Amino acid sequence: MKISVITFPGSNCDYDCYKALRDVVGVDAEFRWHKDRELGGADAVILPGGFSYGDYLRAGSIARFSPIMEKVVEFAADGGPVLGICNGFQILCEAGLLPGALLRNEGLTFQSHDVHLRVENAETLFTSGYQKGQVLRMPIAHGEGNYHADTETLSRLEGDGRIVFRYVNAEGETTPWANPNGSAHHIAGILNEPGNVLGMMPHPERAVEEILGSTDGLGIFTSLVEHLSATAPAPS
Amino acid sequence: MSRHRVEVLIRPRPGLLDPEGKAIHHALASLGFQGVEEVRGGKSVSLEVEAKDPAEARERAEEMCRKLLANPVMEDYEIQMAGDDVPEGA
Amino acid sequence: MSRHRVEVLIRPRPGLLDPEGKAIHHALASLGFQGVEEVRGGKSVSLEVEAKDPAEARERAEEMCRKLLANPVMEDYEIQMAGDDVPEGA
Amino acid sequence: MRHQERSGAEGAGPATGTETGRGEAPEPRPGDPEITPEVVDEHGLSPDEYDRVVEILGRTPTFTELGVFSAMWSEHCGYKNSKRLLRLLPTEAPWVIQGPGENAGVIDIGEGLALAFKIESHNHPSAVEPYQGAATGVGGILRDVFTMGARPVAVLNSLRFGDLDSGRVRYLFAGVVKGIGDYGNCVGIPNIGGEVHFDRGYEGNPLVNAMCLGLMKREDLIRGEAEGVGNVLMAVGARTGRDGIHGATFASEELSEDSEASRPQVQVGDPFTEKLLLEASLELIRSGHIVGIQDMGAAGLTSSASEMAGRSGSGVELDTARVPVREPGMTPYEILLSESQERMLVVAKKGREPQVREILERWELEAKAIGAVTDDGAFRVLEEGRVVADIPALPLTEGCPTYEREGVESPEVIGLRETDLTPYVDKETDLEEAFLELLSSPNIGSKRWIYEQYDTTVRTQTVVRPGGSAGVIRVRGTRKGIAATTDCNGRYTYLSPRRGAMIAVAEAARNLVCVGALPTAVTNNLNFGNPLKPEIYFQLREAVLGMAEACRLFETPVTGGNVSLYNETNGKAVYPTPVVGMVGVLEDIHRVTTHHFQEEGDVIVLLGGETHGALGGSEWLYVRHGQVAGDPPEVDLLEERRLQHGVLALIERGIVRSALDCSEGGLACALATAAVGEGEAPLGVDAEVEGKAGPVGLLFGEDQGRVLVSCRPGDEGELHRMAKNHGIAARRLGTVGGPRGMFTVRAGTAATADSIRVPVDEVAQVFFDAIPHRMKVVEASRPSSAST
Ligand SMILES: Nc1ncnc2c1ncn2[C@@H]1O[C@H](COP(=O)(O)OP(=O)(O)O)[C@@H](O)[C@H]1O
Ligand SMILES: [Mg+2]
Repeated sequence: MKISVITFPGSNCDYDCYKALRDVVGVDAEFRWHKDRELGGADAVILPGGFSYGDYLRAGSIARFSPIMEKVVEFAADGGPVLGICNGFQILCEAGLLPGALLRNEGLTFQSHDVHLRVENAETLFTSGYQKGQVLRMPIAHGEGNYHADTETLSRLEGDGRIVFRYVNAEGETTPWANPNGSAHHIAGILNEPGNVLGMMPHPERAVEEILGSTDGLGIFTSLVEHLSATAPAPS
Repeated sequence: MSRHRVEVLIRPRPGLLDPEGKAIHHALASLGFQGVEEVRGGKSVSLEVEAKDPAEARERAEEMCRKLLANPVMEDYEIQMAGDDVPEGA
Repeated sequence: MSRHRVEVLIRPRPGLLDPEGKAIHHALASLGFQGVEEVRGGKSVSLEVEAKDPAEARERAEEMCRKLLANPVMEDYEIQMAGDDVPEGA
Repeated sequence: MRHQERSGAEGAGPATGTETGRGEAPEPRPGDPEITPEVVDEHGLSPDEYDRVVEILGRTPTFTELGVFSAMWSEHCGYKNSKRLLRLLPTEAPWVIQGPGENAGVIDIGEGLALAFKIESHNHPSAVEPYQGAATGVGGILRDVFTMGARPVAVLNSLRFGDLDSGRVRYLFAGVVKGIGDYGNCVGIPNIGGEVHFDRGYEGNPLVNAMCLGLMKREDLIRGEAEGVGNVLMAVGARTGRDGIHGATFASEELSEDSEASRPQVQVGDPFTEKLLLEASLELIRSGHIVGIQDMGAAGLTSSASEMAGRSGSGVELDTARVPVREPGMTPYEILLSESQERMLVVAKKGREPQVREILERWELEAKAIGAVTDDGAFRVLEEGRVVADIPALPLTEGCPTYEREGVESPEVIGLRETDLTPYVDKETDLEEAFLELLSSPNIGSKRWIYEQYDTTVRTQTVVRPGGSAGVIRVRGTRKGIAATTDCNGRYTYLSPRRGAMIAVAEAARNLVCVGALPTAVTNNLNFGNPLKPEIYFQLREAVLGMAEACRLFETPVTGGNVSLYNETNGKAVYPTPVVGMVGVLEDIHRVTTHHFQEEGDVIVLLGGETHGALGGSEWLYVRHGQVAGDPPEVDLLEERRLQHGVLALIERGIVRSALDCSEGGLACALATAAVGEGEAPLGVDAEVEGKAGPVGLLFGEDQGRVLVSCRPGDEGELHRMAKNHGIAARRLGTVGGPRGMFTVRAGTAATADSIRVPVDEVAQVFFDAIPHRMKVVEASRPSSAST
């Protein structure tokens, strides 16, 4: 089993994802350069956080045209699991793999601090290790994380259970103060229709060791790995 | 072929929250500018486009907007070329 | 008194580094748009200004630019009003 | 940019003669202005300095050469007025691998690893354009660190502004914070701390100092040297534009007939390019294809090329026509002095240019050969093959005349220091009101508004984020941690520069031990006014003496730093502000301690010196009476050292559950800070402060040498016993209360008259709202006095 972490020019959480996968989860991971045209037989793909192309124009707008993205789109179409974190989420939206867009934070300032998330759907391949309603704590660090989509899209997301994480307070309530960026419906992470592409603004890879203050992000990676082990073809 | 200067204005779609516009509005008011309304913040990109005539340059710029410069989920764009009239209610 | 729509374009001063323009230029080129030059990224602000006539509205907008909207050490601005001709080499 | 010359070359005997390799004096370049006394003056060179230039060259300089000398002999590069003083600082210790003189200092942290670190100012650019000024400041300090071969792992920043009730100050403050944040966030370097002070003493002149820490394997250390005849000079990274040419030394319209518009002085940062440059540079250094690398920082190509030549004793020759430029028509003068950002000068091994280019291309960057290393000791510049400058490198880089000036203390300051504070103390009638006002001062209240704009967790190594005593990161692959802090109280240094500087060092060290780190080394940033004024030179000399004494005593050698003089507006200087950036090592990261109280029922203890009620230069005096006066707190360095060792020992033993340096705002504010923590679960406090001072002094006095700790009730005996063994006093103040409890502090005896009693939720609210409530007005009022 192998997970590819894509490095775009300006990615800066690629290494953190890689270390979380290899050192903490204990799964094989490798970097893929944005100019690569192959995913190298990866079983899952992570688009990490950072500032691809400096976030110039719009976050993710230039990275989505990177050569490797063609492969990522194909991979996703074939049902391969793709996880986009922060800038990775923005790229997924720009690439049309997820609906909607991420606008500038409502308060106009970069937001870097821990947030609480409520697991809204624990039946996805990324969240099977959590309980529905469980409250997680992990950092955010972004300037453009204000999720926006038209009303119709939002109600479809709601209806299909594709809102995977919502910003809440420590008690699990969606109070206005708990929403750090103005996201519609307190959205922190969403799933595509088939359920194999997840985009989220918070950083689970920064919450995988006690010494970092939280291990609540670990579940996303272990859920994914469990899913991959369960679906892996028997070794021939 | 000749070069044509194109100015692309990119604005948040109407109805979309525009915190930047709000902040500018607020700052103008606190500087004493009264009677200012409908403040919207946006982006602009200016470029020179090689094309056989202005019409073709505009068409190419349109395509750039559709492909890259604007995100239709959140933005509208307007293309201006030298000699255009600035429209009334863009 | 009536309301006048004003569009303000704010651009980095010529000669200043414009990393956004550079990134857009680069992206356009790699999308296959050839023959595009002088790509500059900028801001735009649109507003409606109360004034007795267009001339006064423009004057007020000028003042807003000087005081708030543009930073003179870094940026140039251009004011557009309905009916203006877009200038040749702004 | 550096503190020390390499090897006593300063005042390098008689200037070397004219005979350099080519032996041909450069012809004046057509179009260049003639060298007149006015032109010399505009370049900031005194008649004597100019004579020295002529002596070194054996002829009149060309315009290009004059520009080169003027930049290299500016205060910024040449350290004219500070060099002799800086020599007083201790710079050596067994763990120092690289002291002053390089892009950054480097210390050994064991297990084959080394830590590079440095602080640098961007005060003037930030006053003109806060966002870009601060952003490019961060860019520069990152480059200083990664050009040593180290990967930047953390940044800090030390900021000073006027009072926040001015719109212009809010504009500067907001812009600076955003600039620092946007740049560091984009490159992906976590911020782990810093400091900010607001005081009218910085009204016209904000100070923006940025510090960076980088980690490397010892063997990856590389220095900025141009060695090996025939090796190739390559310009790497961004193209050269006309940015910052004015910034080098002077503002002159004679430079060319271009309009102002075509000669922008503001440097614009591109953190995206920086990130690519960082990765490419580290790869280059490890590749073995290069022998030297240096940032083109202040004075750009001129200083990087000539310093690399100067350090190695060889020479360099380069052709400006080969330098990739952003705009057509740039003159050699402009190319040499441009301060465009995100550029490096690399010395590639002969024949390895293609490999170098290949590495850079992978990171989508340019690398262009622009010259070569020679053996004739000259810094020679050509323009399309024609010599435009030919200067002996060593006298250029090290021969800058240095001065020792007269220093006299200002009578005004003496008067302020000797002010009797009793009348002010007597006027204080409402301690609770005073307490809440202090907490809501942006100098005391939470700095969260700032560091929430900084990515603090990227790189997944941050163990203590900003908000505590010092920032801490873990060192992957070891049990170790690194802690860092910046400190300086400008009011203290204003009232008593020597003592103030000692306090800055002592406080930095205290902050480090509070997280469990052993203070190890120092970088510093000397922010002062015009040194030609005797009262300013006095401050500078005294501050350096104080810093030297304290650093020597704490065994924290100074490995580098930065000097920023002429921080004045309309003849008024900023407070003398010798910022101390200190790093420390934690042997066991799992022993790390934070500043906030942990649990109800824990015992609160004050370690260290007695509370005499030192109110000179205190925040209380400023907030309640608008005064900066009195004698700053006394500092006993030996006691400090004993205290620090004691605190470290207690932390290593795992007895202490929280530790916080007790400084601005006194004990009352320290108790409040420890009680509210990060605001998620504020705990009540029930404490009593005793001592000889009156209630104001007991609660708000800023006596040095005190650390506020807490421990489990069962550990109290052991704590007292260990403290005694270490020869430090330990006084029980009280106990930690419950969540949402009452914050009660009594001054003196149990008499309730002199007490503060506020629900801790209210304490938290006031504390965290200190900056936000002042920044609510969205300010962007344009600076009318942009040029300072
Ligand atoms: N400009 C800043 N950037 C980042 N962190 C800051 C800044 N200013 C203050 N802080 C953080 O806020 C906390 C309190 O700062 P300060 O009051 O100076 O503490 P101390 O008195 O212990 O030095 C520290 O953790 C510090 O790192
Ligand atoms: Mg401090």
